[in-house]
Amino acid sequence: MQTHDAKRVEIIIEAPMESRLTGALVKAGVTGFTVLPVLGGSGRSGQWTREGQVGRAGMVAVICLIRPEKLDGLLDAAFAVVERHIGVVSVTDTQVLRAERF
Amino acid sequence: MQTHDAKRVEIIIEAPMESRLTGALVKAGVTGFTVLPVLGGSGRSGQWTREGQVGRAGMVAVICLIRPEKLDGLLDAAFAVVERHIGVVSVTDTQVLRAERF
Amino acid sequence: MQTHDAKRVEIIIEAPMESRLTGALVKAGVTGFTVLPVLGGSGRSGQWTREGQVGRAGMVAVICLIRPEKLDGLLDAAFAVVERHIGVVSVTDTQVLRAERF
Amino acid sequence: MQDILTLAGANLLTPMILCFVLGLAAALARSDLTVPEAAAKAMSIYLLFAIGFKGGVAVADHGAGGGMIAALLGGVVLSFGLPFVAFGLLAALTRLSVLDRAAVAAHYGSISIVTFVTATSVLAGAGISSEGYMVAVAAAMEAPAIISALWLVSRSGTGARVDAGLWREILLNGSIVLLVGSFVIGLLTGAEGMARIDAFITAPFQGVLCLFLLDMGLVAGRGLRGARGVLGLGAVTFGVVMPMIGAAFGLALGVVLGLSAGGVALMMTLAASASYIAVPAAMRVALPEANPAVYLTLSLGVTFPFNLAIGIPAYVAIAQAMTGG
Amino acid sequence: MQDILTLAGANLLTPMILCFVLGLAAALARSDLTVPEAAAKAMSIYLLFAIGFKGGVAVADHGAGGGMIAALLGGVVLSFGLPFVAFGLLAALTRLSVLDRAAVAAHYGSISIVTFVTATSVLAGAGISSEGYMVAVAAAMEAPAIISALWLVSRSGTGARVDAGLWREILLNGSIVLLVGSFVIGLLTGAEGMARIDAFITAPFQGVLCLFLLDMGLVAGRGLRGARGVLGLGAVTFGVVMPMIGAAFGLALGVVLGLSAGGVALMMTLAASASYIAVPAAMRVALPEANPAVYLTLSLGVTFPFNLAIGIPAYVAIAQAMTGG
Amino acid sequence: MQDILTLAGANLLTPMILCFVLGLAAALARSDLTVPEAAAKAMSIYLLFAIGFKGGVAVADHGAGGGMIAALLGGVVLSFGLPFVAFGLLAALTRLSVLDRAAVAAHYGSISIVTFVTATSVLAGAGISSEGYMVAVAAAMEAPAIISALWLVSRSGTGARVDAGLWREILLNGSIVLLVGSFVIGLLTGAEGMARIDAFITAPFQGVLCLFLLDMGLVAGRGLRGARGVLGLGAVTFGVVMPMIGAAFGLALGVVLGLSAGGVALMMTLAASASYIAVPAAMRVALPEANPAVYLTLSLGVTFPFNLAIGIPAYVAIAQAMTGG
Ligand SMILES: Nc1ncnc2c1ncn2[C@@H]1O[C@H](COP(=O)(O)O)[C@@H](O)[C@H]1O
Ligand SMILES: Nc1ncnc2c1ncn2[C@@H]1O[C@H](COP(=O)(O)O)[C@@H](O)[C@H]1O
Ligand SMILES: Nc1ncnc2c1ncn2[C@@H]1O[C@H](COP(=O)(O)O)[C@@H](O)[C@H]1O
Ligand code: NA
Ligand code: NA
Ligand code: NA
Repeated sequence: MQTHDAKRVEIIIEAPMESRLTGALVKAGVTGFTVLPVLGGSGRSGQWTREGQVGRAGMVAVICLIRPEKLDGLLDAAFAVVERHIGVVSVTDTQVLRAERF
Repeated sequence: MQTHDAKRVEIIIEAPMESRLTGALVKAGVTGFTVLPVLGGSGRSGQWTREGQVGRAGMVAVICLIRPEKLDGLLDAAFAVVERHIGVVSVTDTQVLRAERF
Repeated sequence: MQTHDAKRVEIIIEAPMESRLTGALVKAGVTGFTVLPVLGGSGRSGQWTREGQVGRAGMVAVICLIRPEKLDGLLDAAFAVVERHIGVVSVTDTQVLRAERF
Repeated sequence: MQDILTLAGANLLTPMILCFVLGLAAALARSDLTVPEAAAKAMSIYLLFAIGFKGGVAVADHGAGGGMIAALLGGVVLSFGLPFVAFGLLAALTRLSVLDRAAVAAHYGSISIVTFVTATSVLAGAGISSEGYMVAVAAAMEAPAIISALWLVSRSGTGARVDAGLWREILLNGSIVLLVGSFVIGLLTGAEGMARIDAFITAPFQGVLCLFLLDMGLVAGRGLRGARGVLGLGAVTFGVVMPMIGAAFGLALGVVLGLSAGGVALMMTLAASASYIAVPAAMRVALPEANPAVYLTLSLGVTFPFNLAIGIPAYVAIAQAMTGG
Repeated sequence: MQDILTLAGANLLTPMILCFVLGLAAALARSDLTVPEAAAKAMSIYLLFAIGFKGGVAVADHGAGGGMIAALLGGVVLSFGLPFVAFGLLAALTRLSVLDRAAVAAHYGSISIVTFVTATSVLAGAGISSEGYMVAVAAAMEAPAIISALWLVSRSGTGARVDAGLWREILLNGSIVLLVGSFVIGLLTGAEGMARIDAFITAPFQGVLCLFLLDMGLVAGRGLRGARGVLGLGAVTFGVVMPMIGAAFGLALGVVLGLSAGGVALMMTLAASASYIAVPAAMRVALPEANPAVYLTLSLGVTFPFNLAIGIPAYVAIAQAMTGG
Repeated sequence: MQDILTLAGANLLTPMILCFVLGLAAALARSDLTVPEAAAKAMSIYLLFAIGFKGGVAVADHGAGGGMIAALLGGVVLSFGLPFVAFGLLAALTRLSVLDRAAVAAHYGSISIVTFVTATSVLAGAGISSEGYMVAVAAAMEAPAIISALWLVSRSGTGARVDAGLWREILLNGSIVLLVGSFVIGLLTGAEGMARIDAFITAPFQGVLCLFLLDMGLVAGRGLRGARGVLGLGAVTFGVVMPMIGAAFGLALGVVLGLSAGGVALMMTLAASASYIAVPAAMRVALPEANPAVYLTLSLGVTFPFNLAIGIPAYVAIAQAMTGG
């Protein structure tokens, strides 16, 4: 099956920042992304879990599949949002089906 | 630690299609997969969120780790299901422990 | 944007083993990880779903981004925990922003 | 007319309607108020179980009186037939594609159980009784419209995707199984069963309905925000006119069947309401190319609030006038 | 005997049992009816809290009467002992490995709190009172069986994985903590505390139990579907015979302890029931090589419905006959 | 004094407080007892809705008596002002950075709705009535403190991140919208609306509050375990002294406004309580560099239990003494 080069960007970010991040992505022309829930985790700021939380506590994982040439725009947009915040950003080489969708 | 080449296929698909996709995978001999919940997302068909939804709304992410030689069979089976549907498929090179499990 | 080589380790493991796995990771000096919920899946031990379950049933996905040189320590620690258990471990090459965080 | 307006006014000021309005307003104002998915599903399970069980107990107490089979058949025929009306009306009013028209038609032939539940609680508030088996009629009316819609599509040459699995999913979908199942449980355990769980399914019912309608308002509001521009004037007109047409059919059927005032009002409500849970899922499988924004926005964003605020009180008043009840 | 059958018949037609049957049927028919995980967990928290609190209040009101310590000790001894019986019986009836037999034995020595809760609600329905501290006995019987099972495994040379963390997890597992905690809260706040939250924990109790059993039926049915062929005739026989043996031990203990009719019935129920929450999690950690499909299917798919439909009414009738209560 | 201690003793032995203690103990002992996120959110929606609705109905029944506007204004002024007191006190007692001090100050100027809810249920238990519009005052006091805190930060030259979106989020955050919305719904539907949903929002209220406080205890306990060493003696002292200072301001305001004994107690409670839902989310956006472990542990781990166990009964007793009520 025909596949095409793409990048998979995974951004783990605080839940209160989610709408700002996706807003910045849309502004940068990235309209395709998927948000996964996160149960808990650990980092330099300690360990946490979502269980029993009431507010917009915790983090979410935002996954974007994009064409390689759009990567820099995405990272710039994302970085402006996550810069001062906890969380991580990773970029992986991948292949996608149906390239016309990206 | 000894690792082995494998492919990580990630299929983000509408929840009502989940059982059809996993059924097709099983038929194609792919019996190992994991289904992750998805909170929301955005694509050509607009933005959505799972919050407050009652029906089988929304999407799920299905992750399959497989031996490279089985990739084509999997993609053919998956593509037959997702073809007319919204959602995305990506394939990433990866390494797995305990190759005998795949 | 400046990115740095890293490894993305994804461990899908039974929920009752989660705290043992993260404990082992912390002991091995891996303090950054994220735990994602898993809805269901299928493997050599059959198909399962989280729906309607009451106990600590089911599995979780633990994701660690680490510097390449720390990979072996992590895998040894993780393997000691998952060894006798069902579940899968995969390792993918990736790039991260803000390398100082890892 | 005066009566209808008074009833509508009274209806508008119930906590239920106001909760829906609150949810709608919060979503349109982009508040971050949300109801967790699991809580919304749990409330819908509670409402379906309670309404089904109560219906079963009512039949066990008063008997179905022979009218149940006829009402079931009538409801099924209505659900089969209404999509054709809707399909034609959409052709007249909108420029939607055949696929989109068929998908929308399936929703309007089927029913919205929450609209039904709200109508029962309006009836209860007004002290009007109704046939317990109307719950079974509601369940029977969920699926037939889907068949009509798929037939409309296949006739036009576009391929719908219907496999054996889909039929099972439609006929055994969660809300039908729960509604019918709890109806049967109510039927089998009768007043004795009711005595055991009355405090759970009766007293808190309207309160749970309030919070559920709050969530429906939130979901509808988010849908409307996201779907700006999806619906033209013609489609919106359809979303208001079609429930009236459906209600007229329901009225005729109810009167022919000789239902009580409450029963006629419920039959009108069923015919007037549009599915937003079972049918959308079936359409995603069978007609993936149809645009969900169109049918969801129409059903949940236009017709549901119309029925809630204006439709139900009108149906109740008309049913009373027509049956002398 | 006649009495038992009548009681069983009456029991079978309660909303609780029928909800379980509905869930089972829906899952076996592959309906997409599901209860969200969070809702199921919330209901189990509610049931544990309510049953624990009520038990504590009952002890606060009537006093433990000196029998509590003896009953706790008796229950612990039973939970330690029953796994040996189960282990032997499994060797006679099945070809399961030592590991699997030990894992199953741990489940049958431990208890199922939902079976216990259902029994209390059957007793309440029949107007039979019981010792409030039986809740504490239930909590005390959760863990000891695990120790016996691990000892059985270690004796056979296969290594079980038991670390300090596991003991803490077993002894402080959520259901024990909640049960004991709410029992103590009920004990401390007594009738006054009860007056404050009565409307929450008493009136809706049976209704919540219905929905919870619906979910249990769904989970059990999915398990049975997935485990076709896992259990042979011998294992299924075990799943029916073992609860009877357990109940006999429970009967003997209850009579020796001089419990009331209700107390004896609950002791029989505890001994007859098999864990499906706490012990499975412990087994996944300690005996990962044991096959969960075997112990979960036996416990939830065979013994739980047996106790629900046949066991509990029989235990109640026998307990009444033996105590003259 | 004797009275306060008696009241405190009685208060400590309510199911609510004991549930919080149970949760705290379970988390500190590292039990795996947890309440699902969705269940916790559903309970908070229920509590907010019920408390808001009841407040609205009370105003509809008895009228606001002209005092509502003054109380709202007074509450807003207090919420604006308290952060300055807190900021100064933190400077005196701790070595926290300006950012951390400002973030903590925002929490203490704002309010904790669960503390408020618990106070209303203590008042209800003691048969003391209060102004229904205090719910609206609570909503009005959520946000102003954030503005003061951000001003304190901007004055010190460190940049806070405040965009238009943040203001919308703060003013339209879920709990404010639900509280104000249900207050208005109660106001509009009055006694008639209450009659419809009374059984849902009144009878089970205290029971739900128990389970919610159990969850709060679990979350607080996990926070305390994770934050060992984060708070020095000075910070802990602040967490106990600041609510007393706040309560004193609340007392003065309540007396000046001429509130009833119950109203004064609630105003004291509001002023004494510290936010742990709305403000933390706002701080993560506006002041991401401030340490959440500091403000969450102080608010939820120190001040919340202090108010629950000691504060509220004291505020009630003092309010009664000062108003002669
Ligand atoms: N190395 C990592 N791998 C995966 N997730 C991480 C990593 N570091 C941090 N995270 C996630 O990001 C959150 C905040 O991290 P930190 O900023 O280091 O406190 C953590 O709680 C994790 O959920
Ligand atoms: N480029 C992308 N990266 C990640 N997820 C995507 C992407 N495009 C679409 N999706 C997901 O697939 C869903 C449907 O996409 P679409 O078919 O483009 O409307 C979206 O709501 C997202 O959850
Ligand atoms: N090849 C695979 N790809 C993705 N997930 C898998 C795979 N194999 C197993 N899993 C996950 O691990 C669980 C246990 O697998 P197993 O040990 O094969 O029964 C499954 O239920 C899946 O959630
Ligand atoms: Na209809
Ligand atoms: Na047992
Ligand atoms: Na305050």
